[in-house]
Amino acid sequence: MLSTDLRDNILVVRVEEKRIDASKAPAFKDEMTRCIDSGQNQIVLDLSYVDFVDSSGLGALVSCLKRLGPRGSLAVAGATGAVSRLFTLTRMDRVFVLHPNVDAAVEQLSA
Amino acid sequence: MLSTDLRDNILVVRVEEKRIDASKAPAFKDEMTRCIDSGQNQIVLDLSYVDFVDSSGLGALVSCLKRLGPRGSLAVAGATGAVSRLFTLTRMDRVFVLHPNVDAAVEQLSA
Amino acid sequence: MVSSISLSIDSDLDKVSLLARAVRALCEDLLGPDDQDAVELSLVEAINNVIKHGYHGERGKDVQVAVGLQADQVVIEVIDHAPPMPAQVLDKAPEDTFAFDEADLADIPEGGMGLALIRMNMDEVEYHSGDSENRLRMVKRIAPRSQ
Amino acid sequence: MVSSISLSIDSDLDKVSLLARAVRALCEDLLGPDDQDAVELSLVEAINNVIKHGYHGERGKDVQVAVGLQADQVVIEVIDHAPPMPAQVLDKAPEDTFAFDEADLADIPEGGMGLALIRMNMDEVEYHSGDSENRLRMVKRIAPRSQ
Ligand SMILES: Nc1ncnc2c1ncn2[C@@H]1O[C@H](COP(=O)(O)OP(=O)(O)O)[C@@H](O)[C@H]1O
Ligand SMILES: Nc1ncnc2c1ncn2[C@@H]1O[C@H](COP(=O)(O)OP(=O)(O)O)[C@@H](O)[C@H]1O
Repeated sequence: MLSTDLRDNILVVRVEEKRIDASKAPAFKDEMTRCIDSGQNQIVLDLSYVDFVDSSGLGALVSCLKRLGPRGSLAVAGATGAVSRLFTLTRMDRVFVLHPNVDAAVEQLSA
Repeated sequence: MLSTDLRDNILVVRVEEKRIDASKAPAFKDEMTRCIDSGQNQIVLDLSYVDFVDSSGLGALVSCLKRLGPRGSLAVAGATGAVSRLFTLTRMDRVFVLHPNVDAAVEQLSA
Repeated sequence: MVSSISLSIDSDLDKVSLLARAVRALCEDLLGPDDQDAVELSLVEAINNVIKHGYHGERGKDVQVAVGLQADQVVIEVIDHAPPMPAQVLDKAPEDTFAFDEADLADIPEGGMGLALIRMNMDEVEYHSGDSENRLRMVKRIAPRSQ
Repeated sequence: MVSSISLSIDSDLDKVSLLARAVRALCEDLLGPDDQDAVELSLVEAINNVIKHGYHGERGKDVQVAVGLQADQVVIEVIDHAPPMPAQVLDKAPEDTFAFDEADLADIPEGGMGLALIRMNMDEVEYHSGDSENRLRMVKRIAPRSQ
């Protein structure tokens, strides 16, 4: 469900599913954990294809952040509509920096 | 569910519902019958707002045609998508002349 | 992969469009617009028949629709608990229904078109009636993407 | 006018998105996109809870959703036959759930957000559990057109 791309030493992870819900969150978390455990510290998660995230999906994201630890960073790019509103509503926009798109996220992280 | 407009002595009847189905066909038939019984002979039925007709709706149309009798005419305008396919599939396009829009129908009837 | 969901209304013609809308939305990713139209029309005709003929227009009876979404086909089953439909009505060749003489006003059908439309719009149509329920099974095959 | 339709799946997380899609389509004419999102999220959270906590992930149990479309509100009821949810869990103030310290990684919640989201997204939330079933009733009011 994820495709990855290395840009300026930043791992861009694109979610290729429309929904990150309770049925998909475990697989999402597993695949993300594999990326993190392979040593990547700076990750941009591209949610532009995703149109729905529920609390299981959001929880999986938080769990990835914890796995990454304080030295790593997990930025979110391309969240719109219901997905972006979920971040605001749960105040997770204070936890994950939201970028309009991958380019903007990569630019800011590599600055 | 109908709005009417007299143009060049032709009665243009516009259906203001999205669906002419079994729940709406009786009311449709009643209102049409009232138009016909008021003495109108040439009628253009504007279906441009309608996106679904079932066999009850189509049957109501046929019943109006029969009420109008052989001297009257009932043309259909603006049928698209599923509605226009229903006319073709049931060969009712041989019974009701289909026009792309009201103007074309009025023009041909008044010619 | 088989996904299935079931929907029900009580036998009220005003509610048929809700079923139609929900089922159409469920088929959206699998079928093109023409096939969605075909499924919607067949579903509506089948449910109207159950309400009008099976339950004789009586309200408060249940009408159920099971939707199975498979990789190669969409299966729609309409389930009711009314007296079954007479066996021969489904056997009539659908083409005959529309082989009327358009020049003869009296020959043009005002009714009796529903079952013919179902058979013309779906790839398979089967009717089973058991002890406690009737089940009209309608299948729409999914055209391969490459065509 | 009250229109109601009921939908059901068995307790399989893979099928929840079907319910979500069908219910969303049913609300389309009555609610704006943000309110449709709110209803969809609340519905999904409620059903996930039934499957995960009520049925402990066991498949083959039934989960039902009744949708009532009224002139001034949309009523969504999630009905199950699992052991009821503990009374106090719905009483927790939803704001508390998200009053975490974002500077403290350990304080950021990984779960326990579903009920809070439901209460923040719907106008009324009530839970009734009777002899044979539990019923979570969620209401979304329809904003008058003129506003
Ligand atoms: N569910 C049903 N239960 C009982 N009889 C049915 C049912 N469906 C169809 N029939 C019978 O078959 C006939 C043809 O049905 P149909 O082709 O749908 O046209 P219509 O409903 O307009 O009569 C009906 O008039 C009715 O006698
Ligand atoms: N339908 C239910 N049946 C039993 N317990 C429930 C139900 N819904 C919620 N709960 C309880 O309430 C808690 C909080 O639920 P929720 O806020 O949705 O978060 P989460 O599901 O992530 O734990 C659950 O962990 C569970 O203990």
